[in-house]
Amino acid sequence: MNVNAKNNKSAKLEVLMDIKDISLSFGGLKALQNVNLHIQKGEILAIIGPNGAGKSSMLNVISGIYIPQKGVVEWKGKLRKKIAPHDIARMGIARTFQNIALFRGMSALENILTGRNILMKRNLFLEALYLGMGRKQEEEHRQKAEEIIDFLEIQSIRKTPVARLPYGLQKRVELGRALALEPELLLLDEPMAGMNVEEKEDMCRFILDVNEQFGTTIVLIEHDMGVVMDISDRVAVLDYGIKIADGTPDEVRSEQKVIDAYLGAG
Amino acid sequence: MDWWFFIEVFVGGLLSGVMYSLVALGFVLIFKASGVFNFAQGAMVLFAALTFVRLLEMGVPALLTMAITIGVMILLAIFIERVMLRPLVNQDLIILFMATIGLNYFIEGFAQLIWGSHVGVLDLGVDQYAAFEIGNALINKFDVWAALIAGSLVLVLSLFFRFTVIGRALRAVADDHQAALSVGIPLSTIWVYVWSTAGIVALVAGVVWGSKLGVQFAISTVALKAIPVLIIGGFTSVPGAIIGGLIVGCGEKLAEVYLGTYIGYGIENWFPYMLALIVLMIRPEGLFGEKIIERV
Amino acid sequence: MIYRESGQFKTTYKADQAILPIFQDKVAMGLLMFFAFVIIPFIADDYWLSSILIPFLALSLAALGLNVLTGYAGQISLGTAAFMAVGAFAAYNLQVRVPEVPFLIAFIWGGLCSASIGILFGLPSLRIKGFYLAVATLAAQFFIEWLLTNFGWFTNYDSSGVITAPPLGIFGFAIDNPLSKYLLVLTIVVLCAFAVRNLARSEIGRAWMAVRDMDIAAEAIGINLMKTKLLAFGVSSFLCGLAGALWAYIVLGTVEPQAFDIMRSFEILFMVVIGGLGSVSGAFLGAGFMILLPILLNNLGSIVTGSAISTETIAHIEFMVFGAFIIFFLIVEPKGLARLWQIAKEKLRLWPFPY
Amino acid sequence: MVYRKISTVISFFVLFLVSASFAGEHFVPITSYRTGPYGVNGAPAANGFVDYLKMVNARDGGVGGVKLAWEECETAYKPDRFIECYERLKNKGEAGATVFQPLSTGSTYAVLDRLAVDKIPLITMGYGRTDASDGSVFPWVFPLMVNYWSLSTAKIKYIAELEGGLDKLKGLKIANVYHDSPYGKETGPILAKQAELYGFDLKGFPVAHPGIDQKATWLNVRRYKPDYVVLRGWGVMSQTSIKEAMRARIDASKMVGVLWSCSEQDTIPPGKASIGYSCASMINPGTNYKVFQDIVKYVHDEGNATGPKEEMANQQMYRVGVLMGVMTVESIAKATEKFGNKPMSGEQVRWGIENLNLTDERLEKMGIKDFIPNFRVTCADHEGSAPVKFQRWNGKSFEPASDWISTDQSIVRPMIEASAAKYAAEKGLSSACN
Repeated sequence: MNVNAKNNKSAKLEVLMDIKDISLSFGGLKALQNVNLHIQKGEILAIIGPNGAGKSSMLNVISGIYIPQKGVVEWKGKLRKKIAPHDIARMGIARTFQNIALFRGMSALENILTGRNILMKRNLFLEALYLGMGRKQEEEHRQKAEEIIDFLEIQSIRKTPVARLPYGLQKRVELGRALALEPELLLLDEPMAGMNVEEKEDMCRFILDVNEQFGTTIVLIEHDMGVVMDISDRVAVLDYGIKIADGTPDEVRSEQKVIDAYLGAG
Repeated sequence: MDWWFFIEVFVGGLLSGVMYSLVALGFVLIFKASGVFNFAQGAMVLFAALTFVRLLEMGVPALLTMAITIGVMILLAIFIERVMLRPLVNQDLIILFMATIGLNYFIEGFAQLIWGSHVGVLDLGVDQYAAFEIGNALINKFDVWAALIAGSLVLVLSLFFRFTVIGRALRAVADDHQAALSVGIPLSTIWVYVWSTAGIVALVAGVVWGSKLGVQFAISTVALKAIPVLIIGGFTSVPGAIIGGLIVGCGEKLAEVYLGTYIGYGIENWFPYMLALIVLMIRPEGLFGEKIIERV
Repeated sequence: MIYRESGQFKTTYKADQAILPIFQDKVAMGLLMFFAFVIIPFIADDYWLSSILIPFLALSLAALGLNVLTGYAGQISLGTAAFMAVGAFAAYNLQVRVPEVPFLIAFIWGGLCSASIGILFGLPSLRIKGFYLAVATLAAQFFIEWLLTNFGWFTNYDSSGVITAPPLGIFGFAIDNPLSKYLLVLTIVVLCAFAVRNLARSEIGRAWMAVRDMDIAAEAIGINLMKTKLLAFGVSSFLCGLAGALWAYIVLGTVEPQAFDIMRSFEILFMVVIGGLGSVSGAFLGAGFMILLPILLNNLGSIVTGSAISTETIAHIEFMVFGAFIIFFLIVEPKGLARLWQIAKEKLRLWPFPY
Repeated sequence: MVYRKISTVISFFVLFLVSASFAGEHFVPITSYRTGPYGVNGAPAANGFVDYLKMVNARDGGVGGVKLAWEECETAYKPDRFIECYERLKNKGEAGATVFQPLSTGSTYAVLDRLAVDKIPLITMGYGRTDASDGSVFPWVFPLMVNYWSLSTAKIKYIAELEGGLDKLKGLKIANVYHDSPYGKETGPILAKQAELYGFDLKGFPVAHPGIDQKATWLNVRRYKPDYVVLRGWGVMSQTSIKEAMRARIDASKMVGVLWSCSEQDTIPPGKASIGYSCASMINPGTNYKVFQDIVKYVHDEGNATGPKEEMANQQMYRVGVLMGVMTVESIAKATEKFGNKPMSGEQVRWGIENLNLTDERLEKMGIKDFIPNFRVTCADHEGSAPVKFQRWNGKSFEPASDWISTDQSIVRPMIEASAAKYAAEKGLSSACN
């Protein structure tokens, strides 16, 4: 089913983000060098590479946390300026973290609801009185949150404090929280790290469904080559901060540089 | 303006600054080794001083008293490690901070419960009132003497850190706990060492402050003076505590004398904190501290 | 009353989001309110009203305020008493300068002044955390105390630097006896408690907790740390200011700046820690504990007057017990008495079956 | 464990509610502070107070055949704690509490409004709200013997005595080092008034609580180069001031302390610095008065003293405590004269205090002749404006430094009446005397 899905997607080539010839370095260390990368609307793009290849740096450039010293980033055809971290989400970019960054003091539901905060209006008095809009929006967004909960099949753990959940479920809740923002672009930082096979399969399914049902563009970093090749429409390979390959899984798989890099690294 | 008077204020400030450092040292030791901000340091000063003076009142010879008190402080350290630190070992540092506030109250109550709260007079045979006269400026001998004690204590501590096994272990711990274990000393032991050392520093501070103010409940409040010292000097630096103390001492005295005339006296209660606040905004790790990695 | 959730199915999310979803809790709260508003006025004598219940309520409000800041938004403060002082003195001065202002307006004005000062001293929280922030709030504590002591204007140039609350009255009905004062304080405190509870379960509350639990993630999902933290400081100080006004006007009547010294700040921090961080009921439980314990020990002392235990000893023991409890709760149950109560409820819910 | 805690709480309250029911006794509430920053002063005072009551019970079997009963309540010098104690004790005993003595200015202010409602008098000897001396406005408050302002006039007179005449005050520089609290500030106005009256120069130097670090303050004092220093300290502040004064080369003989900077806690720790330091007092130093011999005989020798025996000799605050006891008992005694030998109520004791007349014969009978001066309370004058004794510390003990110096009511009284009138206007009170 993915195949034809991919085809008709790759038919319309609308570029969501275009990263042009960027370089990023911390002090002496060159994290990224003259990297070009474009993200097409609706695709699943995987960024892979051995450790220290600059994957996370790349993700942070995309999310706007890092500002490259050289090169430009265009978002929907417009040049993206430096923005406050909390405005990234408002641009429609959501992310999950490599090591889970849930709000441990809250239940699964609350975590997901917090993701909706960005879509809510703030009114101290109405919220304090729990009246009018203050109440209405809580109930509306509860509705939305429940949809996500159903989608991720975590109804049973709704009210459980996330700290008590097993790893796999925590990852799922975190995905839910990101989805709650209704982002255009979803960044997943090693969504399957440290999962067992079943958990991985579930996660793959969710990623694909998100992409299918909500048409969300997804950029993910992943070590597990197998998984990456299965689910992604396009794969970009980084090695020592340089992009050495970019194309469909099959193209990349056959790319000599990639093989060397991985053998070298492995 | 009267420059001799200015000198007197300035030097007076420096000397009382050293007294603050003396208290601040205790904080630094513990923070260095465990990242814990020990709010109870003031109470430890009180406890040590009370123990010391009451034993003297019972007619115990001075040296023996000193030995016993040190012993008591070590016991206290062990007690604290067992009862409070061990259960909280992996807790958020802010929790530990609040725990030490509780500890502060506990020790204050305990100290006065067993030793009583009447003022203890501590005479170290140093004339508190003699002073050097430089021009028209009076420099109090006792303060100078106290400064010397503080100075030598700092020296001893830095040597201790540099050259003894425990000292090295402590510095290792400061970097990270794994490293400490690799030195071959269990964390709990190290904490006992640190808190004991801090207890002994508290004793010295208590004796000096006590002989200056009389040993009584109020000396536990000198801890509040030490906090801005730490912020300014940096929590992790022994010399920082000294410099911080000097800055606070001078700053508050000069402010009190020269600013106070215009905006009203009593500035010295908040001035150090405002100073600390400014430092925090510009350089959160303090002038000498190591950079703070998001720990608290 | 048996505590059972089973059989209560929420058919709408609306119902599930009610302030007290569980039926028994609704009933319990109703009974509690009934008791506080109707029964107590009949059974409590002046002693209980004016020296236990009223101070208890006033301090609960302060604890509630601190809990917003420390419990929900995770920003520690040692300047609570200073913010109370601002509230008290602001309210007083408004009424001195503009005599016709009714006291309720004055109270709110006090709260607002306190809120703005709180926000001002909250600014450092954008750069510093943990006890570094505590130091910033200590600065507030000492500075404000000095300000109020040092400048006669704040006390209307009273020769001994104290403020005396003007008599309270509402709609021509004088509030001068313990009972009416109690009812007034109770009403204010209950309203505030419900407001905080509502905030806590709304968008703002989640933002606060998000900042507390994981600020990086909070930013990543679009929460503005600065606004959220400062809002917490504002709301917190507002409540503290209000509590301060109550303390000055109703508990003491005549008050000096020293009544809001650092010891008070610690006292309130203890209430929050013992009662439970991040819970409304915790503020009340903590305050109750902190108020009752000294009185209890004190009575314990006077029962065996002089003979066995001197009041001196008692007071020292009091210090030790406080300290011990702080440590105990931080070790055993950081969420304090409120959490213990919750656990008790969960047990009750499953009773008699252990699982 | 929660439940167990709650149950213990309840059981304790029940216990204390049933426990203290003092049938057929004069009930004396004792609100003391043995702890906190001022515990060092509060503890001996409380001991003196209690010992005196014990003595009266043992020697005379109470007052008018009715035993004295008392209950002590720790306030830690905090107004809110005092209110709690006040509310708890005010209805104890068959006829309720007789009279309170807070021994704290802050606490005095805190209960001012409650007294009239509860019909309980307050004795604030040498402290409290000064203008309460005007009995027509403050019928329930008695700043017996001497209030802050009267004391201040005596102090200036004493300084004049040292200088050799009031006219010598002209051009003197007097520094007022005071505790930065209501207590400390209270004498500001009167001193200013006297400064303009006698033409001496006055400068105030506040010391923030608790006052353990006063270096900067005394640098300022030193810069001011005063001829005399009036020390208005309390608790640990006083001794520190005396030390710092010497450090700043200000001679102790040029320092005059007030009532509350006049105890051994203040003069012993500084050692030689306090030799020659003199301070005001309501009482004569020393213990060779009958009352103390009786306390030794009936209390200490019986082995049921509250504190250590030495206290009596080496604790001024103990002797002040005894004085507090004396006043309470004497007021009750006076009341029984009118209302008969039964437990006295607060209202009745109020009458007793208002009609106190301590003549020499009376003092003789009470065994405190010359321990305190004689004075007389009236409805209008709740102070009785007794003269003040100045004491000098000789390194071992206090000794008289002056005769009984009378206060200057011609200055104080108008100010008191003005201030009281202002208060009466605010509260809409009418004169209680006629």
